[in-house]
Amino acid sequence: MSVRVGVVTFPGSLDDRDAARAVRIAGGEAVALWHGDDDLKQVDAVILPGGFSYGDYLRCGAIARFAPVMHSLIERANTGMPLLGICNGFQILCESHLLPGALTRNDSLHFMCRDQRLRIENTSSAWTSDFISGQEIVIPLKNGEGGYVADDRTLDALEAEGRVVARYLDVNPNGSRRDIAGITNERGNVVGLMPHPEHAVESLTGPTTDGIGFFTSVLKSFVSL
Amino acid sequence: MSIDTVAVAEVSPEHSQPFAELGLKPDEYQQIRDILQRRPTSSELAMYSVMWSEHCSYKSSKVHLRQFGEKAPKTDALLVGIGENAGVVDIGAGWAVTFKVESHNHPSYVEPYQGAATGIGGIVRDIMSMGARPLAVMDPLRFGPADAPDTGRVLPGIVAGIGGYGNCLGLPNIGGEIVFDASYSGNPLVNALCVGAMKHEDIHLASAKGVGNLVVLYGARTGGDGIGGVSVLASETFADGGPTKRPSVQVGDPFMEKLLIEATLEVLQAGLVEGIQDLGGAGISCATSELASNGEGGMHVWLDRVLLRDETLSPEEILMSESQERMCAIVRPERLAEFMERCAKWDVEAVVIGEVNASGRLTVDWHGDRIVDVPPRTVAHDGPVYERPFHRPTWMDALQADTPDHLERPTTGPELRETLLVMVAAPNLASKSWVTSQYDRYVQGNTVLSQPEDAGMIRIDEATGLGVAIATDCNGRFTKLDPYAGAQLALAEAYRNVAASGATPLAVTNCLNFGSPEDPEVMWQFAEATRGLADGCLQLGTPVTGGNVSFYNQTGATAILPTPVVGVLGVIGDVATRTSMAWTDAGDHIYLLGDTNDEFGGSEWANHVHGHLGGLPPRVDLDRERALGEVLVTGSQSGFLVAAHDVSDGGVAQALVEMSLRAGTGATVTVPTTLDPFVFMFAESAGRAVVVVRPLDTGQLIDLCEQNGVPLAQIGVVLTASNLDFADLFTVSLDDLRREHERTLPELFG
Amino acid sequence: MARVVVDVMLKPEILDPQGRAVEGSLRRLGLTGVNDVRQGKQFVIDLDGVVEGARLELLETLAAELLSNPVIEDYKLQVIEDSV
Amino acid sequence: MARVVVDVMLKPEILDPQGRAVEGSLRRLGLTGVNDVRQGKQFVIDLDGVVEGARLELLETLAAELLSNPVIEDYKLQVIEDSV
Ligand SMILES: Nc1ncnc2c1ncn2[C@@H]1O[C@H](COP(=O)(O)OP(=O)(O)O)[C@@H](O)[C@H]1O
Ligand SMILES: [Mg+2]
Repeated sequence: MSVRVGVVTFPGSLDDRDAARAVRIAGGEAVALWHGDDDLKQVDAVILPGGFSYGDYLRCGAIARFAPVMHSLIERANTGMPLLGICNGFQILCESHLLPGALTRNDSLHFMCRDQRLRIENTSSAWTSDFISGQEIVIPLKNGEGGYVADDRTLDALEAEGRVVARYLDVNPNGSRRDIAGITNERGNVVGLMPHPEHAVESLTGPTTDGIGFFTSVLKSFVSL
Repeated sequence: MSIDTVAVAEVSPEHSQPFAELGLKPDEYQQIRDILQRRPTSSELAMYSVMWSEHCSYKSSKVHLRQFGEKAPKTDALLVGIGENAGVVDIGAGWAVTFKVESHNHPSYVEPYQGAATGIGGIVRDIMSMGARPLAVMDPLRFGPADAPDTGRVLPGIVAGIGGYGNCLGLPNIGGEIVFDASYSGNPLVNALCVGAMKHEDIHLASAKGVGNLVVLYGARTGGDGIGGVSVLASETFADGGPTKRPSVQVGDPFMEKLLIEATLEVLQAGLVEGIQDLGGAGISCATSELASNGEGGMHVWLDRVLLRDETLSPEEILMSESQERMCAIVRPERLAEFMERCAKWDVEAVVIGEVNASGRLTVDWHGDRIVDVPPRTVAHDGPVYERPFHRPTWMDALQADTPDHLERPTTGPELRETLLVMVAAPNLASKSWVTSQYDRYVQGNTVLSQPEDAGMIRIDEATGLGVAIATDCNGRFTKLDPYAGAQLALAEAYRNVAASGATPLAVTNCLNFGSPEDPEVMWQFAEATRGLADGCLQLGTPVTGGNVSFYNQTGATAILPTPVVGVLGVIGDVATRTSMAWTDAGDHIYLLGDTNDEFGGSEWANHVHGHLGGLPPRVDLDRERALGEVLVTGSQSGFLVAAHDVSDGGVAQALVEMSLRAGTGATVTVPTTLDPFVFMFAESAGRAVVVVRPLDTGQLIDLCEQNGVPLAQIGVVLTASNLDFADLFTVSLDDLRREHERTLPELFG
Repeated sequence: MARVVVDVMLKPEILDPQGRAVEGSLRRLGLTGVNDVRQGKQFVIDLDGVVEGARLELLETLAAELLSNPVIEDYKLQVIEDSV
Repeated sequence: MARVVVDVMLKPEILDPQGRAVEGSLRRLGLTGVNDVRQGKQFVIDLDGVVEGARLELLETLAAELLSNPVIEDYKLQVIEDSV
């Protein structure tokens, strides 16, 4: 039986169909979840996709945090269900306090779309186990508010506990503290990532196919159980 | 507050009306009185004035635009032609594609961010109104001099607006243009293109059919946006003081538009919609009169049911409001509940504002009073038509006689190297990635090619790989030197760009940006360009499916360069076969297809190095373009073209620089013995492309070119090294080229 | 030492999608009786010396033309001398 | 009728690229003695009735958790009763 990965659609979600496609390409079953419905349809893992939920009008992810689906998600995440937030999804995870810190306006003050080199630094999270530690990958990055900030104590703790999942290489595109591109919670099941692995799963449409590892990681974690 | 009703109008024929303030000529006002057999009410006057404006009625351009239909090449591919919100083209396998380009020039000058943002919003709704899912956008832009202070104000705002709106909608930006020229100072051009796709059975039209069907207005609430002019009327109906202040600028809400897209696609998919129309210029006036005029009967509207953002709006203002993010649907009564449910699911407000009837009239009531009673065709379609006088400008002879032949040319290797470095940094040739990196090109996961490739390409059908490619082009300097040839050169370039990507050119859209039609010399440019484009489309077998005209682009008495932006759409059976402009393997052979002549009239070299514009543009030969296209497409499908790039602005040198920077590896280049090195590098002769093949495949390329009568010459070999070697002349490193090519825009706009 | 606070707000007749979004969430989270929400910007500028004469005039101009977009926004400038 | 104004500002220790960009332009346009510029948000909420008791408490919570992000921002809430 294939692993069921839910992809939540909020009003204003944009990369939801892309995330579902990535799940399928990786060999999983993508299940559409609706923001207004707290039923998680027996999924094994969930992705909060990129986009501009609620127009990102107040603060990115601030309004989405209060959606009915988030109640069930927070509950399940706290009991270990794998949850990946990409871009806007990362912002929602921070706003929901599932992950520490916050994402702020890019220091360039511009929206930035580029093919970004990253180093995978944590290969024990539910979403990165299929990478080799230190592996360098290139996947698209596209955001206007992707600067990761947290106080120094939090940053130190993240680094000490190996919870920085990926770091920017070459250029820091948005002013993220300590070049952080993605982080995980203590348990390793919740991951937030600013760049977009779901746009690097087919050689035809992505700069590489390096992004597929995030999706195969979570699928394999169930097979190996 | 008194309301001007039909009953009042009937008994007060002498009441004087501010038609001139609303832009109507005395004879046009008289024409309205003749149609109605009485004076119009102020609401009717509002409707006619806006629907008969140049922008909505095409009254100055209509007689010329007819050629696009009359000269249209016969093709079965055209499912919906000119006249609808957007044309629809059959691309096979049951799929249809709709695309269109529109201008939002003036609003973008006044308020760059919002003007450009709402330009994207408007064209996206046009595409939706055909029943299609919008798939991608493009943005052909024109600005004043790159270093002018006003360009520094306007450009960043426009780019941020296009990105801000398009990114938030989830539409990848797959291409566009950025051109600087002094003629656009104070009058930038913001053209926006959208492409969408649907299955054949999902094509919808803007027509109100079926007596008893309901007219539903949904989306954003109606506010006082964009009704500056009509406030004249509103103030008439207020006892004193006039209405409260009306915004002069429309503000876009891309989030609402995103919801509108999803809600619209759902109601269309569920079969809940009989006819559909977007609300753009002229708002409810336009939507209701066009729907009714295209339908078979009449329509009645209860205007007081319209949901308002501002309760002080008068009926005239509601009729004319250009509030964004609204759509109008014709729905059968028994499907209304379901329609409303789907809208509610997406938090989109909807309200029934009218009903289709058999009266043959468009009637509008305001709290029980009849304020409009008109034959809808007279508003929407039978507006005035002008045969504006035009004549060839007296200055054309002198302009064409002032050829670039006397301009000083570089001759030695070091001089040519220096010129190359200057040219790749020219604002018109420099890397545009400062702009394009502000646009999301990945969203939807179907973008196969985007900037800096020749054409944008998207996959439509994941199962088969069916896709389309689009390019837009126009060299306004060429069009100034010869509008007929210039329009054909624009067409040829877009056609060539699409072919270079491996797609077969199929159809054309256009946005004709010109100065004032009341100036006979501008009108001549327009007439010539239109004729050139129509003739060209016939010759290339690519019909015009739609487009847009933007007049009055001028500052004072000086018109912009005539700028007929041409968009060509091509189809590709499997996007996996597309050709990129990046070469890959060292040792591969580089060929130049087509003939190079000493042609510098209107060239970027004459413009950038000498500030010169004169002479004749490059000769255009559309049969040769077609033959070149055949080679590019067949070579791509046969799989032996490793890379291809069209040659246009900046000539062969620019093309080679772009290819090597894209690939990250250099080449050694040999100037054909028949050519002067300078002419070889910088001439802008049409009908050319640079292609790359593996050494083993050169025979195939030569055969294919022979079959099609396309001349070719080997001009180089791909290297592993990172420099571009012009044999016996000079060598330049890719690092130097990249630095010069990429620094211009960031230095100007930060 | 002085502090200048400039509040910038969309003109009342201009659509404020952000304000509307906030209004919606305030309602959903149980706030009753909300009539209108508008979202604006606030600039807090800390300056040496006193703010008067030509300097104040310059600040007014900057508030009107740089900090706010006169086409769609209004601004309000307040000087708090001896702040900090 | 009451008006509630909520000012939201990045915490002083958080880098404020917008404020910095504004500071740069103010300087370039001739303003002297600028020490610091910060850019924040302002929400103006018009409400029916009076704002007190549980309603005020709810507003405080919303300001602290919805209108601002406590991780990076501070807020200030002001009630102006009888504002019109
Ligand atoms: N305003 C824009 N928006 C999106 N893409 C753009 C824009 N301007 C230029 N581009 C892209 O940059 C690339 C180079 O532009 P240009 O040199 O004008 O191409 P071409 O020579 O083919 O006309 C093309 O892929 C073009 O689509
Ligand atoms: Mg090109």
